[in-house]
Amino acid sequence: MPLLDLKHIHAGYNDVVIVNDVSVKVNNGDLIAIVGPNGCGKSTLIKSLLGMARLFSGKVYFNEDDITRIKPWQAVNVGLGYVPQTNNVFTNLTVNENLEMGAYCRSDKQSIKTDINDIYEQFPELAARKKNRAETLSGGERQLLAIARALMSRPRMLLLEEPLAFLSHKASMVVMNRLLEVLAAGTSMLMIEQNTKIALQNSAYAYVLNEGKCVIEGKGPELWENKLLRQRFLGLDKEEVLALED
Amino acid sequence: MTEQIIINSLVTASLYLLAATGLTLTFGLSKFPNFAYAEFVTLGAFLGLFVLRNPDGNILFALPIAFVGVGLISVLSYSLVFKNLVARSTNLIYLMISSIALGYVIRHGIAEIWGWRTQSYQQVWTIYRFGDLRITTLWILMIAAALLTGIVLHLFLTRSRLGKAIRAIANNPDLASITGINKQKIIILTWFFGAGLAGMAGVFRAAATRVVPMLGWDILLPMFAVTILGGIGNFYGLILASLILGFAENFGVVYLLRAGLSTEYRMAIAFLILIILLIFRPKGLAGGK
Amino acid sequence: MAILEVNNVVKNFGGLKVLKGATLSVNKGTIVGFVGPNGSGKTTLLKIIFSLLDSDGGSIAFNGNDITGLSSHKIYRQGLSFAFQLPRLFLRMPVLDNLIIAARQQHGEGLLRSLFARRAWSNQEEMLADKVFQTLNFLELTHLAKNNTGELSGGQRKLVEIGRALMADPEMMLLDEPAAGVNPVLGKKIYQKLRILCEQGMTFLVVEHKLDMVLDFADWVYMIDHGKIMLAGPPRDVIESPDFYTTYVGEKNNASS
Amino acid sequence: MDPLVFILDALVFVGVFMLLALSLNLEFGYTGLGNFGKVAFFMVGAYIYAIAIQFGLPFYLSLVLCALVASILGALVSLPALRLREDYLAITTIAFGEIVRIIFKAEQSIAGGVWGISIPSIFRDLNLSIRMSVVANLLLVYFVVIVVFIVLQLLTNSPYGRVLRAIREDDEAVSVLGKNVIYYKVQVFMIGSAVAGLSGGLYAQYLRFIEPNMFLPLVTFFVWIMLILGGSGNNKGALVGALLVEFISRGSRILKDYVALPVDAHNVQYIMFGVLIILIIMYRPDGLVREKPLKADWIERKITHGNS
Repeated sequence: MPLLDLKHIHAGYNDVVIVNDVSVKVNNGDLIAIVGPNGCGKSTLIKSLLGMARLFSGKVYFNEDDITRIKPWQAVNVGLGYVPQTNNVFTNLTVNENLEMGAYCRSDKQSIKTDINDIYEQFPELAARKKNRAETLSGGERQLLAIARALMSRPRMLLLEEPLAFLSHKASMVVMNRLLEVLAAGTSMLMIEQNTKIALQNSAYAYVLNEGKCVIEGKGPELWENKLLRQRFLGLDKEEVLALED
Repeated sequence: MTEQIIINSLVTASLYLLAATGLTLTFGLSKFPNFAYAEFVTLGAFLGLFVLRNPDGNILFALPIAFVGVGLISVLSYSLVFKNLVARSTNLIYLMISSIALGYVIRHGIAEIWGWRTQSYQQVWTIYRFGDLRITTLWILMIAAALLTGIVLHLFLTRSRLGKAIRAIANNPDLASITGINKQKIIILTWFFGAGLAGMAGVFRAAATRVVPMLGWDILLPMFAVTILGGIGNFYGLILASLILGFAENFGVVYLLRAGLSTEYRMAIAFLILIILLIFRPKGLAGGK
Repeated sequence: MAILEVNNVVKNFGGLKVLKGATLSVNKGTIVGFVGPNGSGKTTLLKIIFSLLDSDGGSIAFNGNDITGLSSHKIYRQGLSFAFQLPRLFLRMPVLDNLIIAARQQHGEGLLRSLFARRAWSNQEEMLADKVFQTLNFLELTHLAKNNTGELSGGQRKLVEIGRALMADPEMMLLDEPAAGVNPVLGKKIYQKLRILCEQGMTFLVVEHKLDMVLDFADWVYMIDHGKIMLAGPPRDVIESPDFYTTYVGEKNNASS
Repeated sequence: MDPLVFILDALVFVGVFMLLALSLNLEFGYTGLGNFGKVAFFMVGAYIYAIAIQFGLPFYLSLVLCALVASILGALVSLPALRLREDYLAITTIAFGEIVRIIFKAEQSIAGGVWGISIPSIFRDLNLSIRMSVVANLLLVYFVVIVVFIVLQLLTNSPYGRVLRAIREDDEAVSVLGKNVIYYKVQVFMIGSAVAGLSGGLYAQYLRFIEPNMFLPLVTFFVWIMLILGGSGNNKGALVGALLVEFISRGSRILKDYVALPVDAHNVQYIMFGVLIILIIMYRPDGLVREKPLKADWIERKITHGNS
């Protein structure tokens, strides 16, 4: 059984359907990527399963429980940690307080402390900035903090929304390596990302969305080599691609 | 003489701090200015009167009773009126009008129970003299209450889980939601404690002056001035702003007298600072978020 | 001849450098496509050109006049118009009013003339109403003319937003993804209309991520990444460039860090 | 009291408040500007009238002066205030109203300070009976109401009014369409303040005595109740609201005089208004008379033509 199972999702905002019949499976311990151009519906897909966008139809199963149409604040309790793309840290709280907020739904004070210390070992960049307000962090550090904050709820799975956007090459490498360490430690991940190369090369399986539909799926690295991807991804007509390849 | 003005300024600052703490915190959380805070202060004053009329009445009983009573009225008003309006994303101006309307309901409710005539706590405060300087027990009590509030709230906001959650919601409500914070519970808590402090401010104000149904309204503008001056939702800014306004008003009055102007203009000082600030630093002293 | 010249524009949001010195120019009577990955600064630059955001450096000239920091309404009067990506319509007003309000130099919009020159402006309004119906016919929205825009679906609202920009008869238009959220056939029709207007001398700077549209309709393309213009040229040259593909799918190179 | 005079007197007050409600409707109902200091312009009108009459100015010129001074004041307040967020605008205007009152209260030399100021009636030389004097005032007030109503109807049902409504919906989008939003807002504030000033002048002329405590923030609140109850965004709604609120409030005062109530009718009245306004905002925010789309016959003709 997959850990997360999205079945035939139709989602959007108000009365506009943006995601059209998309199904995604995430197996325990895997990193699954969803890629696609601007406006293809990848963010809407993630938001719809967290109750932040409108889910018209489809089913969401997590750990075999039906969690279709949960409310945003219930997600942490079922074991989903969400890292939004922007505004993903509490800027007026210190780094340490941000981590504490991440553990808001937990009551085991002692183990929260241990977990925070573990996070600092794992993310030395954050340890150095413990007492600083999050607004003083750089883009890469903020992203790390957002991920660390989500980890503080001890999620079984992380939902990552373009974790590498706005980051320099160096910073995206740091963030991605950290993510891989977290993955290796047993947290599954569903990641949507523009940085297709990094996303595909590191994912067990990937889905390519275009205009709200899944146009191609497969093993990440294989997909990266696939010539069809290029055509699908850029949304070009076949002739155009052929012309380009001449 | 200057020492006396400094003491007076601290007393004024303490009053504003107590009265406006809830205003700034709920403004930060619920994103609208609650004009009924004027009446929360008034209600506190009258609950104090109720206690102090009793032969055994003592201001130390009056304070907690005003705190709890006003806090409960505030929570009630939130659950009956503002919760629904906020949920329906009512336009900001209508929210403000509703809070003004609520203010009238409370003010005239108070007048119906206790009457419009001017009343007084009829308490005698011991006066300590240090040379020319005079300090009353009431003033000491006020400054102590403000200090205590400052310290307790500082510890609460920085050390406790709920306090941090309040700051988190004010900073980024959506993110707070996905970290599993139950917003309603925390908003209600803030409405309770904030209004409770305003109720205590009412007791102090009444003890220092007199008890009338317009008592709260008379300090509403300075309350808004310190709220905006300190930056909405910013408790530390509020402390600083209360001090600034306390000093500006008390020293200002001296200059007003010297210039031969009416002391009625005391309130205009708060207003003037507010206007200048809004024009030059619309986000408050703490500024640019 | 360049009608719009953007020179070395810089923009920071907090510590984030969104634009790091963007420079581009648009020739009169052309459609210029503006492409780049999410968050690369396309919309930000468009908004800065139209003074909806202040820049932190650089200059912008329109028709040879410096318009850096000029208020939006003054820029509009110089003959530049702007359409938002997410429609910003007046939802409690009918579609008709949403369009007619966008016309330039209306007599009835002045305080005194609205009262004392009724004949003049009601005649003008009749002419403008004609134009509104032409636009609505083109957008296939005529039947909704009297409905409040609040009752319209997302796609229909997008069309009204485009129609509003067309009502202005500007010399040049800044469009932020004009075909996003409408069906592909209509999207293509919108571009065909732009092409016709272009041949009549109008100029367009269009943020677009549908590359087929760019290939079919643009005369020139700028690609922006990490706040800098990385590529410029005719659409085919740009899209065929190996740098284009790597950047567009987000494969980053060290040069951009 | 003569019952006829009582009703006529109430109608004069209704007229005065109709002007205030119309002026707030232009600012808030059409343009979305929350002016919480309406009473300040009303008060300035009243005092300017009193002072002008004392200087021997004819009453019509005094009224014009009321409007003029109030509108200049409106411009001065709006220039800094309109750049603010709407909650700040509300607080600033409310504070402005209080300050104006403090000035009139503190400065005895301007107009009697707390003691107030008396104003001679303009109908003094006609030797009218009480009844006829009220009728004369009634005619004067409603003449002004009708003129103002017509002007505002024309204004709000023109392209000018369309821009105002658009500003209410989204002022940034309006500036993108080439309109100078600040310019419009200042104009609206000036017109609204002029009407409020006019209303104050008429009020002073009718009462023949004014003092600072007549201009509590309560007056502003009453105007808001009238507008929200009647229906903001519709000039007729403003008129209906003024009529209803004034008569409810008169009614409760009669009740107080003629019926022995266990409670103070004055308090009950305000509690009732407070609850009423909250209920309206909760359940019928459009008010009694709903907003209508721009009246535009020239476009109507096009539509029938266009569909045929």
